Amino acid sequence: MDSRDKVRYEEIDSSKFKLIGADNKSSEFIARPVVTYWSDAWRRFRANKAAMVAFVILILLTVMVIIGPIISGYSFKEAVGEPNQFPSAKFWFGTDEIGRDLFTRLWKGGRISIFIGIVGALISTVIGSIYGAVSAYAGGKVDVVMMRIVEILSSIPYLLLVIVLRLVLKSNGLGTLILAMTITGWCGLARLVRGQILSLKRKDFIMAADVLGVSKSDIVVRHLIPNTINVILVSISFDIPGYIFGEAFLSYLGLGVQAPNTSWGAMAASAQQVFQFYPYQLIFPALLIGLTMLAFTLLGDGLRDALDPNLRQ
Amino acid sequence: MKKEKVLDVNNLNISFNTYAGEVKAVRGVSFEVYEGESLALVGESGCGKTVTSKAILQILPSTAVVKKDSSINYCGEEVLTMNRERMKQYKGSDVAMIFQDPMTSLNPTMKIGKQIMESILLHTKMSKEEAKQEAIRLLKTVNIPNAEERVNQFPHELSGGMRQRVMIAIALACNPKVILADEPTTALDVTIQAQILDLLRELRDKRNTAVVLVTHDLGVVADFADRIQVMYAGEIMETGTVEEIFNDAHHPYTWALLMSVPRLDTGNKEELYSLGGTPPDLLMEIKGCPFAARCDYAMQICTEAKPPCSEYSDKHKCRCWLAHPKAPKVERPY
Amino acid sequence: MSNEEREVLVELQNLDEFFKIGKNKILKAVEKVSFKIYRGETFGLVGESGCGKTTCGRTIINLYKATGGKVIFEGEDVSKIDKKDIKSFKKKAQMIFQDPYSSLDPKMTIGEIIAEGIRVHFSELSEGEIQERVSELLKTVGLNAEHGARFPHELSGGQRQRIGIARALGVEPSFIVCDEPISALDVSIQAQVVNLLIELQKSKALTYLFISHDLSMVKHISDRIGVMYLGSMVEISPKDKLYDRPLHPYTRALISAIPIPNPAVSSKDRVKLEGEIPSPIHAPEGCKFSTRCRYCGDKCKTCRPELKEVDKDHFVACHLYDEGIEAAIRSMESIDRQFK
Amino acid sequence: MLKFIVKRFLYMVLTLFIIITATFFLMHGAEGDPLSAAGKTLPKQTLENYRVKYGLDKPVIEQYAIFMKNILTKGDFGSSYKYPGREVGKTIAKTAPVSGRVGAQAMLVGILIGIILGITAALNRGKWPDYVISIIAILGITIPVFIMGSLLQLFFAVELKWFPTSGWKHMGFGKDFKYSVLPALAMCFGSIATYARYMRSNVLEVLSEDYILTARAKGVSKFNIIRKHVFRNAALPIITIIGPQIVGIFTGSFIIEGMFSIPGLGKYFVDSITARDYPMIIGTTIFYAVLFLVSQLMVDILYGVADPRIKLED
Amino acid sequence: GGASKNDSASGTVTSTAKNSLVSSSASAGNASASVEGEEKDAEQYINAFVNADPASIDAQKGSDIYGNVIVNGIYEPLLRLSEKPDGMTELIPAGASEYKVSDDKTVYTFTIRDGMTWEDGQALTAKDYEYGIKRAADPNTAAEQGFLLAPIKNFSKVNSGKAGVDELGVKAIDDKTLEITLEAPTSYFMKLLPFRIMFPQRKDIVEQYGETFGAEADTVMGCGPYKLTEWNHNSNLTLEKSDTYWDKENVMNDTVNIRVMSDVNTVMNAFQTGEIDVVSTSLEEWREKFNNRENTKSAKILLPSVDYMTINHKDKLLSNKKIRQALLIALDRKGFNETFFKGKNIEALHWVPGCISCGDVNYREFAGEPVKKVAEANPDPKKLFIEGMKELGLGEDPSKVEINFICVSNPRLKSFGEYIQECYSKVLGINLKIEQMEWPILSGKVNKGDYQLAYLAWTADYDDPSAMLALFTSNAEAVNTGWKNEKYDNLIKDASEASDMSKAAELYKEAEELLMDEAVVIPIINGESTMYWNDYMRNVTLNQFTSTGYKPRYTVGRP
Ligand SMILES: Nc1ncnc2c1ncn2[C@@H]1O[C@H](COP(=O)(O)OP(=O)(O)OP(=O)(O)O)[C@@H](O)[C@H]1O
Ligand SMILES: Nc1ncnc2c1ncn2[C@@H]1O[C@H](COP(=O)(O)OP(=O)(O)OP(=O)(O)O)[C@@H](O)[C@H]1O
Ligand SMILES: [Mg+2]
Ligand SMILES: [Mg+2]
Repeated sequence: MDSRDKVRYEEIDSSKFKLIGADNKSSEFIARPVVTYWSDAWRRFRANKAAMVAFVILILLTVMVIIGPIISGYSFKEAVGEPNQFPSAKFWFGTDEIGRDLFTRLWKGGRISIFIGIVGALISTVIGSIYGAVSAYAGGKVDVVMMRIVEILSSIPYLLLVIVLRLVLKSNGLGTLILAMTITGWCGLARLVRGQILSLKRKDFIMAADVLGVSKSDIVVRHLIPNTINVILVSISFDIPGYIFGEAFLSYLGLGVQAPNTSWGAMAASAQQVFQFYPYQLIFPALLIGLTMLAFTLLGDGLRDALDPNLRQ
Repeated sequence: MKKEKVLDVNNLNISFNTYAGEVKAVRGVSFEVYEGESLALVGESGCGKTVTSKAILQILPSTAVVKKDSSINYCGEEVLTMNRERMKQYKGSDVAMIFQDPMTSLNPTMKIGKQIMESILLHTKMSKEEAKQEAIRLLKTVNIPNAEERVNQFPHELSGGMRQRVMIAIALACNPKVILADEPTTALDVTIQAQILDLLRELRDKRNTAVVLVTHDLGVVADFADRIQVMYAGEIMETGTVEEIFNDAHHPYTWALLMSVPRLDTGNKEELYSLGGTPPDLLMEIKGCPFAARCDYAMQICTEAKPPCSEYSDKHKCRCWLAHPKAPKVERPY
Repeated sequence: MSNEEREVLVELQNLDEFFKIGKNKILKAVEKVSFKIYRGETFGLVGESGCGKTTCGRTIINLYKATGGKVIFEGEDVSKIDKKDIKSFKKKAQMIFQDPYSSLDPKMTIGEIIAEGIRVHFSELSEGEIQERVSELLKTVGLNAEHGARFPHELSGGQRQRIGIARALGVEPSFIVCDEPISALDVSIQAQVVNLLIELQKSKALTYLFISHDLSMVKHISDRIGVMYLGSMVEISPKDKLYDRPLHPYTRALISAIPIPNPAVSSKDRVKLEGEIPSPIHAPEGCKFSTRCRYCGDKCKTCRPELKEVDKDHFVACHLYDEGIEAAIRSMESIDRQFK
Repeated sequence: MLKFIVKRFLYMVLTLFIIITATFFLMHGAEGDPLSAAGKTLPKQTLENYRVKYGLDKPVIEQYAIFMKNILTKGDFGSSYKYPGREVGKTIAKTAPVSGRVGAQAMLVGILIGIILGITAALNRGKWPDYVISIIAILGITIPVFIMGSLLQLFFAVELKWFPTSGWKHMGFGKDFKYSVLPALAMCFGSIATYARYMRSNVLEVLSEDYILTARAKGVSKFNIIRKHVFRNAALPIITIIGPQIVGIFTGSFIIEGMFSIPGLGKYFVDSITARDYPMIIGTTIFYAVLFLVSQLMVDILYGVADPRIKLED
Repeated sequence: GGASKNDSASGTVTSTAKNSLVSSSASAGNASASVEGEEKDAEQYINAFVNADPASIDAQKGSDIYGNVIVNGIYEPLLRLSEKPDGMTELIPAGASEYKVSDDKTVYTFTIRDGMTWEDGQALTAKDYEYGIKRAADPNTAAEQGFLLAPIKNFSKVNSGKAGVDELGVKAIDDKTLEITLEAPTSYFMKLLPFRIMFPQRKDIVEQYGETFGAEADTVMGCGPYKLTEWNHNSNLTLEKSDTYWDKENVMNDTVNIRVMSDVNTVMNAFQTGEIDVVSTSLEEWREKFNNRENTKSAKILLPSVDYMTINHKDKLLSNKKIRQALLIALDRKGFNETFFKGKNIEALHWVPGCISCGDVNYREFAGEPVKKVAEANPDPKKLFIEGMKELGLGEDPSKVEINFICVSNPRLKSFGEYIQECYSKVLGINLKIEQMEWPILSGKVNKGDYQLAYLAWTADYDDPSAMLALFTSNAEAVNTGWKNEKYDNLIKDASEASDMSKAAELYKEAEELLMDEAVVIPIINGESTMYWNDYMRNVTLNQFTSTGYKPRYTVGRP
């Protein structure tokens, strides 16, 4: 206490020294809107620069696959120039092996690729995480049976499975394609999630939820899966390019997009053999696949940061 | 015998950045700790005791901000500006902490023996085998039966109290000069609590270790502490020797605390004294005394200006407007 | 009201709970424990740390499957409750966990954690009503609504513990296992919470199993108290009898070790326990306390004592009382004298 | 533990049986047969002769019975149709170690670099190393192995002449080690990306745990915190991924082995199916399945090792 | 090689091991010829490659082109086909020192060369040849290429198991004399002699190894210029000069290192680093690159293969001749060539590829361009198509027509398909639906007749028009078009039995014109590639029907 303080200390008006007692009401919390988890996460997500960049990339990609095939003015299915032309003012991204405009085809192909990437990743994520979680959480015989099923699905040659699948479904449409892609695609995530949950399920807060009477399915959905969101997000960011390339692989079985339609995976695949000569034919689709993955990776990281309470600031 | 000052905390201000704003968890806390002394930190739950201890050890989470003019001084060295090498030694071997939450503070995938040895190997020149023996010895000193077998168990296989004792063993491992014990005995039964307190007392007396004890158990405080510091809402309200606080407290919050203690002689389930209201929102700037809103003796000045510090003895200080000459005289309610 | 007339809510019959440790080692956390809890009472459970209180509580609530014996809740064996009745059992029986942090889902806000149980059992409530209940509950445990938006790691230890309490109360159960519910709270909040518990008990006829190390608080809140040692029940008694005249040597040590919040009272003349603390893995063959008991006789080392009613409603498991209370006290006093 | 393993072993036998049976019927159900796959359209008589010789004229059920009998009584998986005279068992025994060699090399590099990158990224979350590593991971995924291989060949073999473009000498030890460098490199990029991303994510999670505070309070250095405390707690997903990767080691990569003329097993996996080479399909599937099942068992055991809270349930 | 799936002639994969003939313009052929007085390198080895692992080096059973080059090295056929300085081929004596043909041209008698032995020193006799040929015809062997022996007496009875193998018209009169009797005179029979199914075989060895015979380097026994000393499947093979070979003085090198390289980029990279000596490619981009490469020689090679669309004549729409013709002529082959080969390949306005000879004449030069004739007769393909539609009662709107086109999954073939799709849509206004599938499925569909148009390729097995034209006779059944024509059958039969090659050529020409006029199939493009080799190589044979293999190659000044 320095002397200056002392002066004021002495000077205080004595009227202020009257007992007024506890004022419990004013101590009550002054209502501030209770921020919910999700709005808070959304706020933090927006504050994350990288995630916003990702968001912008995604929006740009979406816009471009919608309007891209129109703005160049070329048809995506007709040869409009010499084959294998390097990018130029006339053909911004060059032309392909039969002289079609790559720019137009890329955006046209992007529609199916982005769709397949996202839908495939979504389906296998939902199935995989729930399957893995249920298996781990139920434990015992259920786990044994469920994991044996995963093992069987993962061990049967995939190619064979798809060949027969196609034969049985008698279709090479989009539905068959997505089914073929996801039929075993979820197994990996199921095993990952199961691994995480095996250790999670012994934690007290799961027991606490159980004691509360929260149903098993709610425990899985509301406690176990959110706590494995980390691996799930990473897995999604791998799944998306995985499915985009996977579609091209399935065209080997006649399951991919049908000519003259195309996809990024198919374009990358057909450019592979000549990439030494026409690198741009490979680079552009690969770049767009990479960009999509980048967007989802950053988005995943951003989401992860946003959903991770420990990082909230 | 003049005791050395080992810790000197000055105007410590710590905030957490949260979405809603700045949670000012610790507001201008100053105190010192002398070697061989036991200082008890008591106070409202959530008043910043743990945060203060963590700040001393420099292990605050990344969302925490230590304000600029804060200072933490260890034996004349400024902790806030220590370099990396010195810091490594400072943690664990100079100052150690017993954490409040023993379950989450132990690595679930490491055998408890290893966790104790880690600290020993880090700060002494012992071999692995010696360290293991030392770990067993430490477990025995904290009264864990079957120490030889327990060293090979994982935290989840121990009961709450055992985990807490493991935490204590870890903190004791390197004979630190200062032990920050954050509620070290809450999960222990009284007999073991007594033994642990004896152990700490012994360290204090024989090795001159300073013990900062955070606890809610005033019985333990009375039994163990030399000095008490009463905190409320991130500020220190009153400090003094045990006798001074128990017998001659001046702050209404201290009074409230002492009154709420259940006694063996209280009647059957009769209502215990308890404070009304809730502590202030730490997000807010608190103008006057933080306790004003819940204080039965609040005056208008209390909500307007921070009370000055009045000294009753060289150790006994209190921040309360009731000490003002113009204030009415009030009787202690018990 | 004599015990015979009161309704038994929970009954433990020779309950065993063993854990497998490493290879072929068995840790007997709870061994042959039997007691009854009557509706509307508070049964205090005290004992050494690690003696199996938590395990006992968790088995009652059916978190652990009993290795042996039975837990009967409202006349039904809890491990055999029908699937469809499980939910109603869980509404009736709740638990406040000992470890406040690890029992809170780190990815959920406090508000959601508390709301979860309400949502399960009061599905008729609207979202707004639930939120209202949540903030009410927060207030009753001395927090404010703002804390509802926080995450567990953003709270102090005591605040976390209060979340656990609020969560259990939210379900409006009729029986709560309180596993050290107030250990991390400051005395003022402790008082607030305990007052709340008592008030609830009075108004809603709640039943508690109150596990705590704070013997003063146990005394304050309980009607009857059980003392455990190394997995076994050593003494059960109405609280006044227990504090006035503890019978078991361990209980005597325990009571005398209660720290008194008065610096003038010296801690020097307490009964100090010495000797080897046995482990629940290799418990002594005879009386489990024999290794640390200053009154230990030959019989104690070989033969495990049974819980016997030696006084009205006062049970103890100790060979000293084989010949009645008076004889036992006399012999103890003579041994005590030797020690001084 | 032993009981657990024995039990799992029994499950394995059952699972394997289902896998074999399913594969058998799937492959017979698939369009095309070994003859239509023969690389050319053949005269009817030739096809007929072929069919009789390999017993393909019999009903599928009968073929299945014969096949199972041969496996169970003689341990005989038969010989390849596409490569007449190559016994399936011997072929796998000969080629798997070669694949194993390259794969192990790739996996070691992949795990090591991946984990280091992942940890680095986590420690620098939101700073440039994090982004750089993300980009590396993305490149690792979006550049097809085939292109990666070609680029490595162009750069290290054609331009710098440090390594041969392709080829394989014995097991590639000693001075022949150089043959395994490029394929292993080309192969490891994908796993680097995978490990790095999973590691990053889990390390971040673990770093916020309370026991890290305890370690910090002990004065444990950052490096040792990572090594002793973070690593094991973050290891679960890595263990999960490593399981199938170990299988991948022995089963090889179709693309890489083709590109680098490596006499590994990878080629047979895809080849046998496109050629409808029935005995080889079954053989490789069994091999794969056994490895996979064993690896899953190992993963389950390792879970318990990495995290003692996970108990083996039997 | 026989007909084959996508990769044999589509131009994506090429190899030295493929049948090829020097085009008339190939003066470069001489560049690799030996020059007198040059100093040979002391160490003589050849670095070669094959595109895929040989399925088997069992001469009779195996059938792939990758194995051909190996078996040619380790066995000694009765006659070998060698390359003349002008690039044409000639038959030279090998296992047989001389041979006689009976007057009715149905009995061939060979005299086995003296002093020939197997690797293990056992004498090589006429019996071994007899055993080898009979083995190929034996249905138990299930030899894929056994059908090439069809001209031999009783072959079809034997091959279908209706007669014992002994009844086949092949007989060793004694150790030195082999007699082969034909069903009827066959003008191209001699050209089959260097082919692997006619190689000699050791009965004891074949029986000793049973199923595994020819599967590994040590489960074969050769009698040729080289011994197979190493075979790492899918990686490499090593041939070493045999010192028991009768003509070992003329084996110019000691070792042939053969790598298995399935990836084009790897092959090209390996060529650039000098790891392999010779490559060939049909991709213009690689050609441009290598044309500027130092110390590299090159020669253009016509491949005896053609890419074509087979038509299912059982299909309602395609059973109409006008529709088929419209499809045949509506295809812009020039544009196709320009787009995919920078105009450097040969548009197939014919069925028989340009490098096939008939007797001493180049058949193609003689026979002209039959597709052009069809085109000239019908100047407007769209009109023709609509006419066809009307005949079928399908209305007049081609845009309502959708034709299914199947091809093997391969990005390049897909591009081909897309080009054709666009072409038909432009010229005819019809929709082509492209469906890609695995080869086994595709070939199954073609066999079953469950298709409309299928993209295939065919490579001639031997150097005669019949290797291409006999495909469509009623009993060939190799490509299931469902088309049968008695006149055509007779033309082919007469041609193969004709004693005069010029007469045969006439008949073949007539047959081919019939084939094209009926638009039985739609030929698209001929195989063609350029071979590059490092200039230290000598005696690189460019003609792929040759069976001299690596024998004459050597190096001068290999770095
Ligand atoms: N990471 C954080 N983010 C935001 N606020 C925090 C954080 N950690 C602690 N707080 C707040 O800081 C205040 C002080 O917390 P601290 O843990 O020091 O309390 P304490 O005195 O130890 O209480 P207790 O006795 O209950 O353990 C509390 O109000 C708490 O809510
Ligand atoms: N999951 C488990 N696995 C193995 N042993 C366990 C497990 N849980 C508890 N134990 C052991 O059981 C015994 C009793 O533990 P419990 O947690 O019930 O004690 P407690 O009476 O609650 O002690 P505290 O007061 O310290 O919390 C201890 O020895 C403990 O080590
Ligand atoms: Mg605290
Ligand atoms: Mg407990």
